[in-house]
Amino acid sequence: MSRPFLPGADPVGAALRGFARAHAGLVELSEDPVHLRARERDPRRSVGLVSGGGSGHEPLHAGFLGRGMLDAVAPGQVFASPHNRQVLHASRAAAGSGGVLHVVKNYTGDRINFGIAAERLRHEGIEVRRVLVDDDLATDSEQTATGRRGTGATVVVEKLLGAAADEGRGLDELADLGAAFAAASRSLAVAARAQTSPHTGSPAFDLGPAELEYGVGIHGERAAKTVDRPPLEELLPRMVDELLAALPPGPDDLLVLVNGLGATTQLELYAIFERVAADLDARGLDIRESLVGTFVPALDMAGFSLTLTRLHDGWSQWWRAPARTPAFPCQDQEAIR
Amino acid sequence: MSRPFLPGADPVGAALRGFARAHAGLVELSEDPVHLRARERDPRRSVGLVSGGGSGHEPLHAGFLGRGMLDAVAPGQVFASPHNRQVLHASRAAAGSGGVLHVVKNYTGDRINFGIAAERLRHEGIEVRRVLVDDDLATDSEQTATGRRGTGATVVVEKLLGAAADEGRGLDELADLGAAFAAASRSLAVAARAQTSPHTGSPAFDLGPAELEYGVGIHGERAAKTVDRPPLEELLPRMVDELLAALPPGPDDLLVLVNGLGATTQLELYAIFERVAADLDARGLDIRESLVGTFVPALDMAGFSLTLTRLHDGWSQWWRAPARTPAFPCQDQEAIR
Amino acid sequence: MTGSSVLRRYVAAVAEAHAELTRLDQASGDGDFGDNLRAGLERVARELDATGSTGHGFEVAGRVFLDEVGGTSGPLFGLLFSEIARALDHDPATGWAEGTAAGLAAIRRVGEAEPGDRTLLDALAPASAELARPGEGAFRRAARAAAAGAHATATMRARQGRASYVGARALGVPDPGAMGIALLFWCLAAVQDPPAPPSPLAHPT
Amino acid sequence: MTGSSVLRRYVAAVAEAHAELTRLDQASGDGDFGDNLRAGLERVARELDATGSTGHGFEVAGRVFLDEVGGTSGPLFGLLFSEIARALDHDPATGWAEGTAAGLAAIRRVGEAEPGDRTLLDALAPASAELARPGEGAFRRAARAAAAGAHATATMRARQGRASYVGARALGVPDPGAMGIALLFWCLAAVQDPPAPPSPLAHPT
Ligand SMILES: Nc1ncnc2c1ncn2[C@@H]1O[C@H](COP(=O)(O)OP(=O)(O)O)[C@@H](O)[C@H]1O
Ligand SMILES: Nc1ncnc2c1ncn2[C@@H]1O[C@H](COP(=O)(O)OP(=O)(O)O)[C@@H](O)[C@H]1O
Ligand SMILES: [Mg+2]
Ligand SMILES: [Mg+2]
Ligand SMILES: [Mg+2]
Ligand SMILES: [Mg+2]
Repeated sequence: MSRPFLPGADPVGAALRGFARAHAGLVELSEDPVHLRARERDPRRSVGLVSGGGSGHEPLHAGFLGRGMLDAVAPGQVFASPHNRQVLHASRAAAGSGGVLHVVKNYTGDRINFGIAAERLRHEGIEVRRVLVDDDLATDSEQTATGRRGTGATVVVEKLLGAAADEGRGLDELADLGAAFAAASRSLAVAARAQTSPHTGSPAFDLGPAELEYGVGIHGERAAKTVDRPPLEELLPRMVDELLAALPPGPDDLLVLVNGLGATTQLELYAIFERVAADLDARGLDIRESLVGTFVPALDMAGFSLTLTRLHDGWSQWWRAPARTPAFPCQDQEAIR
Repeated sequence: MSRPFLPGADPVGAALRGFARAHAGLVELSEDPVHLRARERDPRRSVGLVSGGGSGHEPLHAGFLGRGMLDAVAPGQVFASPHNRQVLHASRAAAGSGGVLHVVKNYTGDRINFGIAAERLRHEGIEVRRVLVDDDLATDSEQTATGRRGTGATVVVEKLLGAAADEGRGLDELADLGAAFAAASRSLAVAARAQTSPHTGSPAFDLGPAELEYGVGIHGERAAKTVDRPPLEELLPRMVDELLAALPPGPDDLLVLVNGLGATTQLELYAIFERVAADLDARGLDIRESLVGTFVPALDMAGFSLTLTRLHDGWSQWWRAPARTPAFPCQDQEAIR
Repeated sequence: MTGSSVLRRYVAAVAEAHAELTRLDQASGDGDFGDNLRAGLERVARELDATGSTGHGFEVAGRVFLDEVGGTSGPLFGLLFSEIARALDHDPATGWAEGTAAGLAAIRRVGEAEPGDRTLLDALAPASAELARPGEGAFRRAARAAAAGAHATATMRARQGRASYVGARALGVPDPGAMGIALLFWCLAAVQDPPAPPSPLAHPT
Repeated sequence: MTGSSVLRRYVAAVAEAHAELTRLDQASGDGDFGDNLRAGLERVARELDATGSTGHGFEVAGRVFLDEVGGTSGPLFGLLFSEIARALDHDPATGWAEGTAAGLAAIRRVGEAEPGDRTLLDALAPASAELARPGEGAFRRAARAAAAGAHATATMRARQGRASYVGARALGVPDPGAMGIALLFWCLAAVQDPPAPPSPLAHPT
């Protein structure tokens, strides 16, 4: 990696050291193998929550370490799965009396490395279960058995699980809840410019000013479709249509996440939210919760993802439960006890 | 404006409506003239804090509305000063028994519009004073009388002032404190890619992959100097050298702000922080506080600014005082009372 | 009332001078000064017509320029008009002198420029000084002083506002804002102390 | 001990097969399988030499492959080695059968692939089945079954792993991971039940 403002040697390591120093009150970094731990957890929590995955999606996951969300994370290199040993150590550090729950975005490498760590943990007598996040609609109908990618909904799952774990729930119950959170969520993403290639300093793929990648993921790959860029007034209802059609039936109460992919301004993200919200109002749906910002980017891609989660009974309250982390916004939450 | 993801008509208005809806628990939007108000303030606060300026720098300023920071803001169009009428209405809404304090970034348009509003407010019997933020080193020695631009330090000034105002301090004292906060702060910014032009969809100015704009502001203009891009290991000490040379003498306790200009990833910002922190350590300076993230961008410019503030007695405690706003991080703060 | 006549006269004078004011702002700025001033005054005239106002009208002018007129100059003129309105209301006899002085002070506070910086202050400050000086023909003296001040800006280098970026390029051409102010005091003299003195545009001092 | 001999034999066999394994992964993947497996085994050999271990050595192999070896296959082999180690420690007589079965189960849980998906499971599953079947010559049967399974992958289309992106392109060439597994059971048979059966690489079934 030689992005303009990353050191050539060990860029992820440098960033993690900087992160740990800036948030020393909240997190702790171990370097061999690389993983981070929250310094504090709710005393009622008996199951440790562990996540991780490739870097380049910050603040995911390390930004969500802390009371009310994750207990430990294992960050890989940019766009590359963490090693199972990182997950193993993160999980050992996080495991509570009730074991450890892995929150895994659906990518083969992540699944395998978390899976191997789980095998090793079980041999050590630590109970492990896994929640697979697979919200990306654009990969719904692939030929291979890999299934939908995990993208923006990961924040939602991590937040809701954190609050549920703080109620002292057990491993199996949390694993089932996590699966339900993921199942009730779908995302769709578009991009107007690729992330800057570390090698050329130019966008990693070309896209004309009137074109749009429709259905991108978070690893900077092209989408399945390149379309003529429709005006926002057409694009957003189309995305909402597809998301609503894909969501399993459930309550009409929604959580809306408008997530920037890296280089998208807050002006854009909030304007998108305003349009989407008006559209959902017109459809008679109820936006109970929302989150707007850059939470799961693909380096500095210019684009956004839209995530809808159907909120079942009690989920809203978990969404609003306090979290004290480097990156999850605290604004609309009750005070930390 | 026709950025890919902004509506063509009234983009700032759409974004503000989206912002107000997403943060309805914290802020309230008025449309004629456009301004936003915090819903809550510390009962001890007697002086209303008002800021504002051109849009395109989000989360500044509206993201810092709320208990512990600003009481009202007046956002202009992209990179354009708000109208004095917006400032007037924002100030009327914010004024407490002790009057209203304007936090103004040093640009002629902002100064004039806040100044006119101040004249009108005084005629209405509302006491007004102004804090001018002028931290940008790159504009230190201009021929004109315009002085240094206001950039990243604005967040610092707004945060510290908010906490001081919550102690019930009076207008003059706060104005003097604000001036001291600004005087103890210097910033310097560089960019590797201009913000995307709304007209062409390409960078607003050209910059080769081996070039760097040295000393940019936050309005997407070119810097005075274009330099061969030095490696980070050279760039950062040079910036730190210049900042330290420019800072008025004072305590060796520093607040370090690494601020993204829009398209710079968190990986980069934290790696920069790590290097700068190590450099300051080596110089025997003490990093007491830090903030890393995208707080005062120039749309989606790829670059960052570095701000150093000398922390005088008691300032650290104001920095750490709770704030409950859409965008100021809550992580390392005590709980909101 | 005299005030309204001054304003009416000013509306007409600016309409006539629009092209010249535009030309001046093109030389040193972005060329919108003529538009800003004319549009603002037309709006004031419409409001005065609509309300059938019989007063001096400067209150309306102040509000319109403060609230609705763009450019750096719009609200600065609004400050001046507001102060004139306040002073005329307070005491019509001393209103012009006091209002101009108060307007000058407000514009200096707000614009943070000094006379000599090539701004409208270079017309307003001498006009205010003449109005404050006791003796006959204060309005004619003020008009002449404003016109002279405006023309003197042609030799000044801007330190404030948009023209400061142009540097020496604007030398030789007077500042548009100063010329707009000179026109106002020319109208004042023409109404209060006819016959009209020579137009500031016509007469390079 | 027999275990260590099996491992030693495996180190040598993989060193010899390195080019062929690389070629297979080039056809269906990114070409690093030969490197991953050889480097891992060499590291195991070095650790065994350094500690002068007299045990079967699979515990070391498990740890090295789980902790240090890259690629998808590295830690999957690590799981298998660890299970074999545990089972041999528990009961050397049934260790290979039980360890292989437990390794197979772990790899299936972790890799979430099925036999038939063109992975190393297509060699490991039949080997495990033969080891579990009572009767003479289990090691030789297992070696043959693994080799046959590995070769059968040449006709399979990958559903998991990197090869799934290649689609039909890899048809005609066996899966490198499966071939690596077949080599392991060939070494086992060669050590436990000599003479060595025909090499899986030499003998396309
Ligand atoms: N700081 C200032 N103080 C007083 N007058 C000023 C100042 N800056 C600019 N002006 C006046 O404003 C005039 C330009 O007005 P206008 O064209 O409406 O503004 P803009 O530069 O925003 O387009 C100048 O000719 C000058 O007289
Ligand atoms: N899900 C899986 N389950 C079992 N084995 C797998 C799986 N995915 C890949 N493999 C095996 O891994 C081998 C490739 O290993 P290697 O080259 O180290 O991995 P990579 O594809 O990461 O470079 C394949 O030939 C296949 O046998
Ligand atoms: Mg102009
Ligand atoms: Mg203008
Ligand atoms: Mg490979
Ligand atoms: Mg590989």
